Amino acid sequence: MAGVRGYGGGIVGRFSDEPDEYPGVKEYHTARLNQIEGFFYTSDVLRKLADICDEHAGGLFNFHGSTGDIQILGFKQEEAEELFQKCTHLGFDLGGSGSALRTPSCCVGPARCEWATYDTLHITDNLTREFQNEMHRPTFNYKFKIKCAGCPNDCIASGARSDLSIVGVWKANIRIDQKEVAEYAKKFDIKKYVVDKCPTHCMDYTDGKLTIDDSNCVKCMHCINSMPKALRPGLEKGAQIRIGAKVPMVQDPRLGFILIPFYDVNKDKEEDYAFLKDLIQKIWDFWDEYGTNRERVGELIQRVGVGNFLEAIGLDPLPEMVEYPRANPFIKFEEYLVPDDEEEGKEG
Amino acid sequence: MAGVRGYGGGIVGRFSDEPDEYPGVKEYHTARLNQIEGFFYTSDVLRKLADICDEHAGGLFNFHGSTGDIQILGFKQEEAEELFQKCTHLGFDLGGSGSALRTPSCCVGPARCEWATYDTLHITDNLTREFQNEMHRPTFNYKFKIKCAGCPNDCIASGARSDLSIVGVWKANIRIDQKEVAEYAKKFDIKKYVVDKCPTHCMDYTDGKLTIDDSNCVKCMHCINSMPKALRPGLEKGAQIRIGAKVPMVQDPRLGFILIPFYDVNKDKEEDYAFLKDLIQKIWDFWDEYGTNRERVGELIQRVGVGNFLEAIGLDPLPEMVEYPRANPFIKFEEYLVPDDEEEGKEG
Amino acid sequence: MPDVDKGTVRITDIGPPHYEDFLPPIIKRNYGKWLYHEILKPGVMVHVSESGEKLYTVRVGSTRIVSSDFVREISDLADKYCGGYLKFTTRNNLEFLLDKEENIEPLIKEVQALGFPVGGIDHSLGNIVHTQGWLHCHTSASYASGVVKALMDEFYDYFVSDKLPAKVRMAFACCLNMCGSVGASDIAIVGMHRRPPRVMADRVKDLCEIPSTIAACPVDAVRPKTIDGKPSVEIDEDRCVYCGNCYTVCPALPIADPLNDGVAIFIGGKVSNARTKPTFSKLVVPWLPNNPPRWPEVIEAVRTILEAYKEGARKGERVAEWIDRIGWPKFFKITGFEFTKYHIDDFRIR
Amino acid sequence: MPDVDKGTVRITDIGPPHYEDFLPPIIKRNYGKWLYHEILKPGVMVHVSESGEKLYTVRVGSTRIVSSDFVREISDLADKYCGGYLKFTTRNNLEFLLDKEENIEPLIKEVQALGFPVGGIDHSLGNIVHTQGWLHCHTSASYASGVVKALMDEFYDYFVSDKLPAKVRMAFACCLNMCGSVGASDIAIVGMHRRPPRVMADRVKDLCEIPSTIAACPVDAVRPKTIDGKPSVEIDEDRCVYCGNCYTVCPALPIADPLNDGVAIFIGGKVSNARTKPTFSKLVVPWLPNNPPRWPEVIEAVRTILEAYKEGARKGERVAEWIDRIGWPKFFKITGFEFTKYHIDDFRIR
Ligand code: SRM
Ligand code: SRM
Ligand code: SRM
Ligand code: SRM
Ligand code: SF4
Ligand code: SF4
Ligand code: SF4
Ligand code: SF4
Ligand code: SF4
Ligand code: SF4
Ligand code: SF4
Ligand code: SF4
Repeated sequence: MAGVRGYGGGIVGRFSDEPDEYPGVKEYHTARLNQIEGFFYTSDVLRKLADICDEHAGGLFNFHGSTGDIQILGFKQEEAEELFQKCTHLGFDLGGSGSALRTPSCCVGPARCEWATYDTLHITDNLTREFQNEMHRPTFNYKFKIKCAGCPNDCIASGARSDLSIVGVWKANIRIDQKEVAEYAKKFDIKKYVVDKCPTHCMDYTDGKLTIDDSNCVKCMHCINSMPKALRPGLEKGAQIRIGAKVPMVQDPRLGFILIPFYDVNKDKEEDYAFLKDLIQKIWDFWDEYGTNRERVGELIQRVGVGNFLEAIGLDPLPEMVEYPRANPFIKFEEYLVPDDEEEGKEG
Repeated sequence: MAGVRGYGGGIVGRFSDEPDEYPGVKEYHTARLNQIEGFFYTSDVLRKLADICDEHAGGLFNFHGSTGDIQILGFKQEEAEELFQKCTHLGFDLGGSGSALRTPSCCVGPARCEWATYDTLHITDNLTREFQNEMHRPTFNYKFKIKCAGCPNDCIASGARSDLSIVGVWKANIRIDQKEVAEYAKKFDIKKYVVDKCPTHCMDYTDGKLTIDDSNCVKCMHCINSMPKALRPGLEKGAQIRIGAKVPMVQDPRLGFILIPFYDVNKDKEEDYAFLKDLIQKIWDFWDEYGTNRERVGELIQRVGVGNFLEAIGLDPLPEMVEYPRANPFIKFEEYLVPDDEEEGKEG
Repeated sequence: MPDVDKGTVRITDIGPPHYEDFLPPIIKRNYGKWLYHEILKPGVMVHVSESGEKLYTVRVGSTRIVSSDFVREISDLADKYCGGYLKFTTRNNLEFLLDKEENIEPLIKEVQALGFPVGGIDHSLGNIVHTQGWLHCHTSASYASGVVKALMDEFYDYFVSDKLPAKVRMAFACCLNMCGSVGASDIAIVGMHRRPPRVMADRVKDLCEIPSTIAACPVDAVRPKTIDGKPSVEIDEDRCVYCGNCYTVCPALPIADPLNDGVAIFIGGKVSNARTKPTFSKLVVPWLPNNPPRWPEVIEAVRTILEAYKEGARKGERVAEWIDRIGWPKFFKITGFEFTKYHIDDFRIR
Repeated sequence: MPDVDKGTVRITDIGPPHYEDFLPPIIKRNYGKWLYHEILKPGVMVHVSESGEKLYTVRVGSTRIVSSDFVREISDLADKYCGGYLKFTTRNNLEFLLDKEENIEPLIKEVQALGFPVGGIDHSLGNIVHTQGWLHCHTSASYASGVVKALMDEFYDYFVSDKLPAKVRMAFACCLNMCGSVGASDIAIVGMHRRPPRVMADRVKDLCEIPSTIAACPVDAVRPKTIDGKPSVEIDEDRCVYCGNCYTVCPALPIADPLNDGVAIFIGGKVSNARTKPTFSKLVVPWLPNNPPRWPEVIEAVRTILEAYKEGARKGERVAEWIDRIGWPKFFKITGFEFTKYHIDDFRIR
């Protein structure tokens, strides 16, 4: 087996089936190094990583792995410990692998994007530090992924591949600069390319004036994307939390569903994300108690029922959680009236 | 039990739980009389039905039952035979019930509608006569329903509640009368209420001229519905055949899928609907062979797989059959290469 | 009339009377030749043929469950105004077919004098399609005709006018079997049981085939059990979803329960292919009590829906399209209906 | 740099270096204060801050699997033009962040001289996100980097320009595990096995935990079987869907098969919430052979898709939106791809 002392993951072992014929790659392991949030580096630190990689591994990297880690490819188990310690001395730790929390990752967010409604780098860094143990010592039923996108464009593709996806969103009205709208109007047909494409048809452009019925806006970003100089996300910024996305194994691929339509992440930041951490812990506890081996949390929720899951983690059902309410009428009512007192009762 | 000699259905029996307390309704059966196609009647025949109903039943009717039958309510088994024979002498036979073909029904079609692309009354009448035995002597796994709508408006709601749904459709271009378009333009905003609502955005209305890119038209009827004087369905008329719709029991409600995107029903009419009857027979044979008790044909197809079903009834898979192609990658390949000859082989 | 010996032979398998014999002459002449139609006023339309002939239709709301006297009354009107011809619609309305425009108003007066409304065309509330209910069905969780009558009395105005944003198709089914096209209606009201069937243990063996009773249950809640030495079944309360399927197969498992039966409301279904694809109705109110004779709770809920729709939908938007645009969260916000775990579909893995 | 004793102690659980230490000064000053951005030319954009400061980004296509020499080369460029700072993107591109507009062109020249393309912004073909493939993974049915290199050579032009109707996100995963965000890409290429794993009967007991191997199979095709007196498993060929899940759990069930491994193409996925909801990619080509080193069949299929899209989509329409508008039947008609039973989803009851 490949790995380092005290860690249950972070290194993926690979042994050749024909070690005698190919002694050079009889072992060819990969280390996952937790990337720097936002994928920001300095030349200095990169060169030092290159040196470590040359010295202890095959001189090959992935910048980055699909989860987000830096990967160092092609070392032998005997090099593992030194490679690891050199990395830690440079400030890098291992990322996740196996049935553990996987290395969280995020979009560039407020560092270089005007649309981020919260600090994606800060939250990702904070959660990563908080859950070092869950990342390095696999005790889950299966993997668990967290990704943070600053706005509904979801530039980290969190919605399709993270058990917990945090996506920035806002509440107040989209900020409109009519002068800049007029500038864009010179460049393209605003009615055709912006207004007519609004999914809820809540925009209007008449007599050179753009108006938005924000009460019907679903915060899709399209209009803002199209005219970044003229439109800006509304204030009252927060995030949406989705749960349960994953790719095919074992059940089939699925997108997540909205667990919290508006999470006041900027307020929670001031409290060291206490609310979020508590929520994550409750989800893990539930998964730990009811999940089976190799069952992602989304599959578990489907198996036991969304209602039961919500009850367990203490959230109320909301229409935002479903694409649409049920169409099939097989409702498992739990309340009923009892003949004697004609009072509403709960099933035993 | 309630019923008439030689028939396995057409009468739904109802016995009171408390016959002694309510002797008048200790039996209260219902006869389903096959309606006249299009629900056309004369006062003469209606009065005679009223007389039979008064004489042998409770003087109550349903015009009509949800499947389409006339229902005569509230008779005793001892009246059944005479009631039945009086009806047949008037020209009426019983409809379907139980695990049988149910009384087919249709929209008013060419009798009073300008949009019917085929003769809904003729085909429904023809199939009903052809399958008298399948209707009157239940031998199926469960019920089987056929409904015929003259165009995609589906005024008989076939798409949501018939195992086999036939819906008129056309191939050639929608016929446009620009003069009448101009008349409608005086009454409402054609761009807003017609063009912008076309689901495939294949219409254009510029400088008072309406154009349609028929190659992208999905024959939804919206534009025609909105301007019946100006637009007419294209020529080359036919129908779409859908299979598998049903309401909840036992699996859950489902809409059907398109089995035949364009069925040349008007040609088939000249051949006494030989193609359609053959298709129906093949579907029944398959259902008979593989279906279980109380399994609707749509549930069976889902259980055994659409591909296998199509193979059995001799149809090719077509993209029209699915809302979208599969997203999950668990493909059950049947072809593979064999090492020796490197030839494409079929699984044994 | 079909050509069979009406004297002595027992007649079977003749199928329905042939429709051609029941078409009014104007229809026979113009069959398949209609060019266009126009809606003249609520409940009245005209179809114009290639030949130039005009056919006037007056649509009359019917109760569907009708007496033989009603049948005779409408027959008299058909004789008087339509040469003895008349038809019904797929939603159980009655239609008088006139070839003379001047007959429209006198006919309408007589119809109204009989107490029946003229309307139901275009942007109106259509006739409520419904099922047997307590009248004739053993599975029913509610009284079809009763609820429908209460609703139609209340929303009469939407039937006789066309002031809704688009067609609204309302339907009622008295149990989960959902007889009728209720599953895909703009507004669907469905009878709901809330308790498992009671096992009449001593009668199961005589009245039922136990294996098929067990097989009938969609959630495997029915299990074989010997009770007092007799083969019978038991029902797992924790699993049962009160669908009544086992009862359909086995009459010794009655499910009706006056206290706990009621109705649910599903909305946003649609059958036509116009603009958007057909779709089933979705749950908005999981349960309301049976409160005869006027079902005030049901009427209130439907009013809430209709008013929100009338207020919020744009011209031409069916209920489904309206909600599609504004989103379900907004719908629940506007209407104030409570969103519960019952609204989330867990029944089947999907 | 994190504040730990770097001398003697064994360091663990420190987490990543703190990002603040790696942000260029201009970003630190304007963190969270960006006002808008403009795309200046393919691969180059500017972000303008509330403070008026301007940050120029030059996006460079990277191969993701890179050598330490590459790392040193880009570090040199970062030193020369960007004060030693640089970043990667979520799709494995490299970005140079400049505070001086006049550095853009010289930098681009040097980047191109190294053999790397500048582009991938706006209506372009983004960098192909991919996975390990034959390089490092045992489950792989294809060679990630090889196919991606062949594709990017071929469609280079779409990366360095922005002449597609909208962003096209292409991704490659070498097996059904679908590492990466391949499942929701505009164009997804996925390695496919077509034969069940081989059972190395004598090694199962030693290498695998039999119950979890059996449990791993999504279609219950793995069954316990004693072979030559040793506990082992057998695989039901008629059920197996070649997913490799059992192999992941049990290395004695190798699934790779040079003759029958290949790739499938899925399209029309989307992650962003702009205009339409996120959605998974759908199958268009069930299987194409591995044909190294240039995978001509795959390239042809992707070309067909890209050209049909370029031709048919309206400005601003992602692949998913384009097909949504024209319909899948039309898509298959235009492209000539065969529609087979494999395109119909029967795997799960839904
Ligand atoms: C290295 C990496 C691919 C890459 O080249 O980028 C990778 C490689 C492997 N993945 Fe993955 N996965 C990688 C990101 C992903 C992602 C993307 C993501 O995390 O955003 C996914 C899809 C998202 C998800 O989790 O749903 C992903 C979904 C899987 C799955 C399917 C899980 C499922 O629930 O369906 C498996 C199968 C398994 O866990 O047994 C898997 C299993 C594996 C294994 C461990 C297969 C195995 O049994 O050995 C691969 C090891 C390859 C190797 O030799 O290094 N990998 N894997 C990615 C991790 C690098 C990193 O840490 O940055
Ligand atoms: C009379 C009628 C309701 C009405 O008042 O209009 C009716 C009445 C019954 N239906 Fe129905 N169904 C009637 C049309 C329908 C329809 C609508 C249609 O045919 O277009 C449906 C939905 C379409 C479909 O079949 O999917 C329908 C779906 C059911 C089901 C559920 C079937 C399923 O696969 O989910 C059952 C349950 C069963 O078969 O056991 C059912 C069972 C029943 C039974 C036989 C229940 C029973 O076990 O006794 C009802 C007998 C009532 C009685 O006492 O007369 N009835 N039933 C309709 C037939 C009249 C006619 O012949 O014109
Ligand atoms: C008479 C009838 C056919 C029959 O054979 O009985 C009929 C007749 C007409 N339908 Fe219909 N439809 C009839 C049931 C239906 C149904 C089925 C149902 O309600 O169960 C539907 C599907 C409803 C649904 O989608 O849920 C139906 C969806 C339409 C539509 C599509 C409306 C839409 O935009 O979604 C049109 C077109 C329109 O009205 O613009 C239409 C149009 C028409 C026209 C204008 C066709 C014509 O040119 O003659 C007829 C009068 C319109 C009206 O009623 O407003 N008819 N029509 C049925 C009258 C039922 C009733 O008494 O209320
Ligand atoms: C740098 C990066 C974030 C990061 O932290 O690394 C980024 C950066 C930007 N994205 Fe993104 N996106 C990045 C990955 C993504 C992804 C994720 C992915 O591709 O895996 C998505 C989701 C793609 C999808 O839906 O499948 C994504 C969907 C968008 C969209 C929505 C596009 C749409 O109409 O669907 C926009 C808005 C736009 O371009 O109009 C956007 C807009 C932007 C803007 C304009 C934001 C800004 O103001 O700075 C940035 C430059 C645009 C560009 O590349 O054309 N970004 N963007 C990622 C660059 C990846 C790359 O190298 O190609
Ligand atoms: S997800 Fe939003 S905030 Fe983050 S980089 Fe993309 S556009 Fe900017
Ligand atoms: S963000 Fe999307 S939904 Fe909101 S107004 Fe803009 S385009 Fe419309
Ligand atoms: S389905 Fe079409 S043809 Fe039949 S009545 Fe309705 S609109 Fe006319
Ligand atoms: S029938 Fe429907 S799809 Fe075709 S042009 Fe008219 S509105 Fe568009
Ligand atoms: S819906 Fe249920 S209760 Fe009503 S008639 Fe149909 S089977 Fe009977
Ligand atoms: S009522 Fe339905 S769910 Fe309950 S036991 Fe009977 S069949 Fe099963
Ligand atoms: S997609 Fe499959 S083969 Fe490729 S890296 Fe992931 S697990 Fe390995
Ligand atoms: S490859 Fe997948 S489907 Fe086949 S036996 Fe293994 S786990 Fe089952």
